[in-house]
Amino acid sequence: MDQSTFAARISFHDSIETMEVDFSRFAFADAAMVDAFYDHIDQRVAATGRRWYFLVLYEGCEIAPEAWERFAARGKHANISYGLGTVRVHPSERTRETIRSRAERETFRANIFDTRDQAMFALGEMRKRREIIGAGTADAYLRVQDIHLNFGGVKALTGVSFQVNRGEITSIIGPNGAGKTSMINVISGFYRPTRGRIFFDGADRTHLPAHKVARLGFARTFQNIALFKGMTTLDNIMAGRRFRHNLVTDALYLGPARREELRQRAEVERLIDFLEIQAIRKKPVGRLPYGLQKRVELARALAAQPKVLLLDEPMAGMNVEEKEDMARFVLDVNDQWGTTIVLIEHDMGVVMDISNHVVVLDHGAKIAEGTPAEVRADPVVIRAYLGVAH
Amino acid sequence: MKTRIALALAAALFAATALAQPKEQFIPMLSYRVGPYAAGGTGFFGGYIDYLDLLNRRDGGIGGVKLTWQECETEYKNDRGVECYERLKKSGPSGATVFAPLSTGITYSLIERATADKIPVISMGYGRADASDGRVFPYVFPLVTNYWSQNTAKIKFIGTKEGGMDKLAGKKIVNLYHGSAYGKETIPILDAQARKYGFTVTHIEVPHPGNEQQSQWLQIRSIKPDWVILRGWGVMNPTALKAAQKVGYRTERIVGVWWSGAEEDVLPAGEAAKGYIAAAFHPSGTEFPVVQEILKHVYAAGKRGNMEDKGRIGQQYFNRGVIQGILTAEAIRTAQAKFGKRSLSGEEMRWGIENLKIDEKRLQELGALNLMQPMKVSCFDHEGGGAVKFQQWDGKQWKVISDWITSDQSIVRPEIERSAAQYAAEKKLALRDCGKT
Amino acid sequence: MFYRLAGQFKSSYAADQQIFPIRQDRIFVIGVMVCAFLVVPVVANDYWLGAILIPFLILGLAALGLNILTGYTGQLSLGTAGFMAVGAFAAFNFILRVPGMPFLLALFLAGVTAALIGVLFGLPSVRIKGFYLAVATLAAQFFIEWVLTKYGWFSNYNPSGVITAQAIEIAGYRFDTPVSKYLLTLGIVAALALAAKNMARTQTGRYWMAVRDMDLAAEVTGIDIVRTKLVAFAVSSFYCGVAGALWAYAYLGAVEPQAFTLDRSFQVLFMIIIGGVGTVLGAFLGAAFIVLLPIALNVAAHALFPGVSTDLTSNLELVLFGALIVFFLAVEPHGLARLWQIGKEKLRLWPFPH
Amino acid sequence: MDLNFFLEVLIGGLLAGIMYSLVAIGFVLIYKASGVFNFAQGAMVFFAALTYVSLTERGWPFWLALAAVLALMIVLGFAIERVVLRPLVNQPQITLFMVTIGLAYFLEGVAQGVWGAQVHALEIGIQDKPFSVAGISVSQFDLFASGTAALLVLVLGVFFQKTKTGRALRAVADDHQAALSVGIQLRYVWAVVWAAAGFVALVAGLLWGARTGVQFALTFTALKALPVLILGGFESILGAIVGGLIIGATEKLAEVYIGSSIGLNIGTGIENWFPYMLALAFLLVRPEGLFGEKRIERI
Repeated sequence: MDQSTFAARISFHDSIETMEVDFSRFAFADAAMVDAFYDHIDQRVAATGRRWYFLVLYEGCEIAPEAWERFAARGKHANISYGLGTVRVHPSERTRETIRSRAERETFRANIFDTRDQAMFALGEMRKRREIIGAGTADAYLRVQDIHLNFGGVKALTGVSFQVNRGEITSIIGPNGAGKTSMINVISGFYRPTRGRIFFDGADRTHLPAHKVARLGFARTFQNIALFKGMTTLDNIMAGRRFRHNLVTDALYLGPARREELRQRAEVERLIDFLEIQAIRKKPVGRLPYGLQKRVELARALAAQPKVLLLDEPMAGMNVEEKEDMARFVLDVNDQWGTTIVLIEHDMGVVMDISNHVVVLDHGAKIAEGTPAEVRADPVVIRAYLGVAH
Repeated sequence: MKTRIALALAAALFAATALAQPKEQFIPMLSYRVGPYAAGGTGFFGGYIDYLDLLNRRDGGIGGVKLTWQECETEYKNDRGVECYERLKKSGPSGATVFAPLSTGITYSLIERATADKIPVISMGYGRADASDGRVFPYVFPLVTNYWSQNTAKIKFIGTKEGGMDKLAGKKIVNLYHGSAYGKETIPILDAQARKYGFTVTHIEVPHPGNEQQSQWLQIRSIKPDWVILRGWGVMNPTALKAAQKVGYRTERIVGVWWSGAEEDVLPAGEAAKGYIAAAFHPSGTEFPVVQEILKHVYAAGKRGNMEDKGRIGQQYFNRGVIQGILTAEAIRTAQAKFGKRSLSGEEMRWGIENLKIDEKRLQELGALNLMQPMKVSCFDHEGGGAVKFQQWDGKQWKVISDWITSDQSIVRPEIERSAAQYAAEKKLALRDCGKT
Repeated sequence: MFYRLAGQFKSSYAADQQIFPIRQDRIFVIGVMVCAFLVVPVVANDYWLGAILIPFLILGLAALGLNILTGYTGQLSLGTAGFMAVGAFAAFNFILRVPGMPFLLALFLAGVTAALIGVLFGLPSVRIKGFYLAVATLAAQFFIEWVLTKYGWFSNYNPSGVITAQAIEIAGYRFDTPVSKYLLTLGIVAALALAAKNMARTQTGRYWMAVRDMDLAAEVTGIDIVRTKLVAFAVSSFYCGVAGALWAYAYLGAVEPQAFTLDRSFQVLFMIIIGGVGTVLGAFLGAAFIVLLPIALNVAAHALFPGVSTDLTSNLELVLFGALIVFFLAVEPHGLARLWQIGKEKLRLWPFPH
Repeated sequence: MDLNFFLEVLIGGLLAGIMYSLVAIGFVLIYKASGVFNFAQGAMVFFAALTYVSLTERGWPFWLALAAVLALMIVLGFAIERVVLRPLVNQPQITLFMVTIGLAYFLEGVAQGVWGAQVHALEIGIQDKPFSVAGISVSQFDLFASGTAALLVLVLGVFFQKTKTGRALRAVADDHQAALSVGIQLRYVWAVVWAAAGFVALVAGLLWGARTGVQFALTFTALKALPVLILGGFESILGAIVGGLIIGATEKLAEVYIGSSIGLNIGTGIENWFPYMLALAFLLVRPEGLFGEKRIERI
């Protein structure tokens, strides 16, 4: 096996930032061969001095059992070092399983497709999304890794891992008691996981207290509305904004404090316009109807200009019209500000309509994830939802 | 009814510039009849008012001037006391005559106000001990005996019990005091005497309100003192006696102050109080002619006095109130002799108190011989008496067991002058020259 | 008729963010201030000034302090009187021990001292909530009382442990008449009330209320709950400390630690519950109610029951006081400030409520 | 350190703690069933004891007076439910708390207005005299009080376990909504629980009254119960007992040993705040109290 064999199997498509690696009908007989191939790849990429999307063709590829570990390690290294995202075409059944289980463990997306065309299309989508949210990598923006959460003896979450890409709408679904809200609580720092880690933008933030998580750029709404009931709509949203203020200038309300308050007020008014809640500005939120309260809560969360917005059943208890409004707001937020959204929702219709990615939990464990279409078709998910014993 | 309340409110709340009624002398009563100290308040003000009532009914007032009074409930609280003071100070044709709030705290709060308003305050057996120095406190009169005088008399009493003051050396005394400003007040005087006579004194605090004294009495038992001085207040007193019984300490060796020496302080302790000794500047009992007169003129033939419970007439607080009445009335008489038989102003009353002189003969006339001690107040000395009797509880009533025991002014007076001088310095006051008045 | 919002349009956020956005409210407040500063001193006699208005203002200030903690931030405290005591004794010692200490500075430092102590005793609020916290603040109440009684230094070794307030002197002027003391108190209280109102309507106050209404949501909104609570403890104790110092200097003249017992804490708590939790106005309405009611009862009792013994009338006063509190809370649990607000809303619609 | 003395302090403290528990139990009963922190418990103790002692002084026999006061406390319980609690359903806890302070003023005024301000001795036939066990003297009154407390807890236990009303009480304490849905009359239960607290107040009043005399200061017993409550939790009778024992023992030991060891004069009077500090320190470690249930915060 010489370098030219390898070179022939690698091609760069500059226009779509993609490196195509063709493993099809290639046989890795041992670890040394894996190393040789990947050394070559590393070398080639290093010469380009940039990151690439990977399009990997697996059809008929054979990997000797003793080479597996090596193959996995090198692949991972490549991804981390210069990958923007990977799509995989037609691996064998065994490879497919291996990739899936690893993806599950290490929270990356398997992105397995049956034809090269499908893979190319998905790649296009990935690139488009990245363009929307600007620079950066399509690597996990938020990564939840092997989260366990116990209350006394009760296991609320067991080893859940998934990742959320920047600029995407990710939904967490599952039957009642599946651990969805617990998951959101863990992400927002309100519960500390018993085990596991959470990475955000590449940094480990598992142990930050909730208010610091919020300051990193997380905001959320609650399943049972958690507004500040004694305050007006305006004050609720203002409280959601983070700006410098101090006691003494606030008490005097002169100069800087006054200017800052007015500036913030103007910002908040824009949100109020966006969510169409002008009429209830000065009303105490405790007396508002449910649907409006949900909207105010969204406004308060948005006021912080979050990077990641966590929505816990934003449409629960709403009628169809209200749901449509809310879905529109969620999409608008995602569109206009590129905000990454993690969403818990019961209404499958809504979930399928607006999500890029869906994670399914049941009994505290992840049972499936993928695109809405994939999840919908997954027999495990169907079973969980229909409650058939397995 | 409504209009009546409204009128009363208006009258009380707005300046009470009463119509000129020349033959009346108004005496404000800052009483307290609810709360933890109500037992003392009802007794004291009962006796005070009943004595004034006696003078009105029997003599038609003093020198033809009728005595009038109005009560104002202070609940033994400083701020309520100040409000009552302000409300009543201008009542009556010539304003309030004299205040006697029966509360150290209220007394403190009134000192400056009363001085500015030129109305005397009598704090008989409470209040600021250093106000005995009349040069610094012209309007304040801690008449009869102050805390410090009493305390020296108590050590003298203990000395006689031990067989002479020289026998005190090496003795152990525990000062069990209420955890308040009042309770702490005698600590320096006791320490001074301990140095002088060579006994040791241990101060043990009982936190307010003092309804649990387990640990204090266990400590006392382990110290094994020869005497325990009980400087208690309210519920602390019976609890102390009960606790003494519990650890087996003899009540004959406990000497209380006069705030620990009323019937209310021993009755609740029942059997446990038997043999307990307390200081008093007057005895209990109804045998004194003045008390008999009250019963005859105020209560007899279905008439109603101030006391709800007639059984309490002649008890400590009632008799103390009577003495307060006598002092007030005698001061009015003294002032009337100088200024004429008319409504006196506070300033004139002050002169009356400062020149008050009650000798044995006068006590006989008043029917108060043995009830109170002879007194002579002066500009220099606003205490005027200073002697104490000791009485012992026999399970049913107090029995006087000593004659008047005078205080040790060689210890007390310098302390009073030092303390008063410090007050004068803090307030930048000039000392009054007593030669001139 | 006169209380109409019609025709009042806000053309800027600045206008809308004013302290009293409604014109009539502005006029009313200005009217009250003019009346308090100019008319009252002329009209009222010494009794009203010295025995009613001054304690009313001071207790109103203390109630405002407690309202910041309990009403705005939702932290129940029974240690108010303790913090007042700290203020009183601190002011006394600052003036006594620092030569030439100006009165207002001493007052400010007294507040700061109380604030520090308040933060110290507020620390448990990080973990303890509700009634557990309330009872825990009793530790502050009793501990402070004990320390001030136990250590003679605080009262300059006065044998009775009583501090006698020095004369109030500002820029050579001596505040020794009821009128001057009233005006001084009024000025300080008005300034602090304004500051409280400002804090309450800016981000500081929003954080307080957020912690009160839903502390968990506040935390995930990015509010540092611990800091917010401690700030509330500090500001609240500052107000109580200043109130305590004024209590000694402008009202009683001489105080002992026992002037600041648990009863006083309850009294102030009553003021905010009856006046209205979480409003500046409520603190003062409540103070007026609690200060005036017993006095009015006392005066009325003598007129109502002329033949009845004073023993009984005094107890009747207490019974009535208790009963009125129960009655009042049952009828309007949200306090006088709510009644005031309802009254205003009615007035706004009057005479055509629909 | 003298071991005998130490043991006497310890035992005395434990027994004193029982006296605190007696008052605390009254708080617990009401808080458990209706969520009201009843500050009038001290006033109820005073009211019950003063009424009892005034009746006996007027010649009523012991049992009759006891029965009459008990009946009065039951009437009071029902009256409070009807007049005070019912209009205030669903109000914030703090409002209810203040209402009970108003109630305390009311009861204090009524008690002293009707029976007068005089203090009374109360003899219940047990002298507060010591007897010696292995060189340690123990008060027979304290033992009697502890026995009574045990009996009281037993009676309450039987009442809660065996009677229909008692079971209803427990159901309400566990879950108001659920209790309502199975048809338990919440109001009736509240009235009963206030009456039961009245009964506890009577027992506490008699024991405290025998020691300190029956007087206004009985209302202060409530203050002694507060640290016990923080330590033991507001909702557990067992907690009130154990809390009382711990508070009683540690405050006495602290008063005797800590004061002197930190260089203060002995007898420093730290008893008033020490229990609160102790309870506070404890709460910092375990915010739900000794026997309170740990709450998982949900949102």
